[in-house]
Amino acid sequence: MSGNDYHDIPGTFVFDAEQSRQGYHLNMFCMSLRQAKNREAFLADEAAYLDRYPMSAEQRQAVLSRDWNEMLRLGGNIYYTSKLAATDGITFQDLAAIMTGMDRDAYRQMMVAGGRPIEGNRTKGDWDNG
Amino acid sequence: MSGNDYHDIPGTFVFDAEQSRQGYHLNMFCMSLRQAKNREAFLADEAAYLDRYPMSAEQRQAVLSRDWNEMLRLGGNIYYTSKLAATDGITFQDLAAIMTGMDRDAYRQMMVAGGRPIEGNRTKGDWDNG
Amino acid sequence: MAKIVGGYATSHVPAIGVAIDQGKTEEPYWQPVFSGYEWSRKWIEELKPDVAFVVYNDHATAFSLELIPTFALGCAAEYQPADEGWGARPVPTVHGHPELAWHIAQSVILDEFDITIVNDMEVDHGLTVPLSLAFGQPHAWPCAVIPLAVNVVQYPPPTGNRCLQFGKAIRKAIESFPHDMRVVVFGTGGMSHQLQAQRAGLINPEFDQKFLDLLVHDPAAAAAIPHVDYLRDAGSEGIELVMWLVMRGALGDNVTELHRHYHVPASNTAVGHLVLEPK
Amino acid sequence: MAKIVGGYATSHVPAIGVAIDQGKTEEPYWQPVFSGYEWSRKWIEELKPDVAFVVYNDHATAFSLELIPTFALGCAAEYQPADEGWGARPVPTVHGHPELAWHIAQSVILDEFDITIVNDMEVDHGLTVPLSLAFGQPHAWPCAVIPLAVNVVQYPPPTGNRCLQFGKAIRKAIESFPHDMRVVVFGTGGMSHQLQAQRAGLINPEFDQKFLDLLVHDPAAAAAIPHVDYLRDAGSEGIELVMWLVMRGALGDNVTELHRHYHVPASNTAVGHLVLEPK
Ligand SMILES: [Fe+3]
Ligand SMILES: [Fe+3]
Repeated sequence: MSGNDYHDIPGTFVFDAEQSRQGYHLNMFCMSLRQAKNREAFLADEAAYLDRYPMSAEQRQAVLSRDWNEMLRLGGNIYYTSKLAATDGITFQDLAAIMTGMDRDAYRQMMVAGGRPIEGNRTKGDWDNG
Repeated sequence: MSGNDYHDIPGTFVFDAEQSRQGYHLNMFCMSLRQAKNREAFLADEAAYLDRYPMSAEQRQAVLSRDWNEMLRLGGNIYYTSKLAATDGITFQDLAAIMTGMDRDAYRQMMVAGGRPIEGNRTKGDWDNG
Repeated sequence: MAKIVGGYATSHVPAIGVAIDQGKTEEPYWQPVFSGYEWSRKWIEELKPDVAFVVYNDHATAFSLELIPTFALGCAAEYQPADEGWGARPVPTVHGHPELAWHIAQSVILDEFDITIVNDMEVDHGLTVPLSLAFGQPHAWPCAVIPLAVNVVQYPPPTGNRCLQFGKAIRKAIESFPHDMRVVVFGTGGMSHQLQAQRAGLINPEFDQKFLDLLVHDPAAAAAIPHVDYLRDAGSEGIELVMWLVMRGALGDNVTELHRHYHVPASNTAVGHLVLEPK
Repeated sequence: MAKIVGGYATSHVPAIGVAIDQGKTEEPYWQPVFSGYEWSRKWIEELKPDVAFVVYNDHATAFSLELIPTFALGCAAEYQPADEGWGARPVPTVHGHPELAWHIAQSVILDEFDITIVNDMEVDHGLTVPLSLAFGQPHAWPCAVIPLAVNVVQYPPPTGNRCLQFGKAIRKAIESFPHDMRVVVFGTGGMSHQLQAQRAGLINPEFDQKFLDLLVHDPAAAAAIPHVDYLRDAGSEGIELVMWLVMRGALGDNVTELHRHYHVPASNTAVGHLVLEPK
């Protein structure tokens, strides 16, 4: 539903119908990584494993290159893509750091200092003007 | 929920929580017969196949002896037990006939003549006095 | 904008599907059943809906006791006809309408209906028999289908009132879809029948006709019928009739009855059929 | 008769589970998180509930896009802790309470909540982390657990108002169960956090504290918060807070706040914890 008010939130993909429809096979691929034997099969031959899921070329490339934000833009949901991160041995906190473009320690330090403040992060306008 | 008003309906098992809990494995056994390969495996060795489902001895016996009303009494639901009937090649109409204790043609004739009337079939009292 | 152009209620007796699939519709036993659908075959052929929104119930096919959704709305691109134990019906794959279905899902959840969204599901006779009655035996179904599976197998099903209100929310959702589209809403199941135990074969034409009258003219009264009345007076499987109330709610406050058909029996069941037009 | 004797709200951050499982709770990073749970550990130990009714969300574990129930009520005898990609947590099997759970299911469906009944389900950190916080690391959980999984992953989740009303229906259901039984209702998830994309790491203590105040003293106002406010002001995953409203609804109109704890951060998340007693 374009025109929804949540589209004005910066740096955020709301996992609505549109995103969910677009990301279905990408997310179902990630879901399959819940099982240890699938994690092994994927790591052994990523391209062959991905052939099982009819995702778009863009989605496939985002997976292969671990472009985490691009996966989200193309309909991935964080609770699904985090299973790919788990397969790579990346924790949820480090995954978050990567998506923000910060280095791991700087992100951790930001969190310990109270996290990213809401001021200046409420609307896309905040970011454009910031 | 004992004490429910529907317990006064004669010749009827309402598939409520109590029945559903009791009949879980019996019904899940029947559900497995949706797949052709399971129907074959069951018919090839009924006892061995039933070992896969932790149902009660009573339920198991009701299945083996095709005691359709007993299956319902023990928590079976008709949409599940009808899959066992399908496995035996019994149609839904003939299954209904069997459960009423009528012979197949008499039951069919009753239906063509308008079915079992509601008068005299509303309450257990109707049946006791009938 | 999308628009609801008709309501189509019918029993979905599996034996009707068998009679169609095996070419028995002209046999003396079946002819009086099918003759009542001739008018509505032409009606829907002329109406040419883009989408059939089909309210039906799954009969231990896609869902089992492992998971029992009260309302499951299909948002998938396609649905395969299921093998229910006798082999799959030889009917076309059912194609969905993901865009409209997801739109409805979002709308009704925000309107506080607690549906389950389903994207992977086989469909059984509850959905395919009404399609066969409406559209015959084409190589492909002539319109997209949005399945709404209602639990009526595990007691308790949703109340009649809940079904009617849900129909109203579906109407609101469809009417807010921003693309031109003509939708027929199907209500299926019923009429009076009991498939199980010693009372199997129960048929109650008085209850059925009264229900049809109320459904058309006084849906709130039909919606007030308590579950025990269906179970007792329409047979334990007659409670499927609550699904007709979803269709009725979707049609709006006032409707014109275009067609009615009632016949006993088809296998164990009374057959009812109603075509409605929103006023 | 069964009775609700307490409400226990807490974040369910997976990293909290990892810290417990790996014996890190005394480390400087974690100590301030866990110290806030010491009071409630004693409280619940003395309270000795028979059943924990746990409102949580599944994080693409038991449910995927194939099937998305808005409210899934667990009626099973047991639930295994799931492997979410990092291996299963080393915590005991969760034992259900089928009799009470089915009773609640029947009651709320007849009260027109369209739940999905689930009899076969694994449970993820959303359910097991709160159990670890409340009960530590026992060989077996000290009470039965009834899981209620709420969809907050696929937009839209149920509205705040719907969650609050559902809690009230759960209260009515529990209070009508004809056996003596003491129930604590858990609301889990939140507080402010965003796990995804460029805005990850968002924390909003003002929103969180205001939410806690409203939840205690003016639940109707908390229930009126629209989804977009959670998404914008509490982060895209902060919308999990709607689940606390189910717990609040179950506690009745008036409550006493027995304990509150708030700390930033645990991994990416603000940690909130509240213990309530019905008045
Ligand atoms: Fe049916
Ligand atoms: Fe969570």
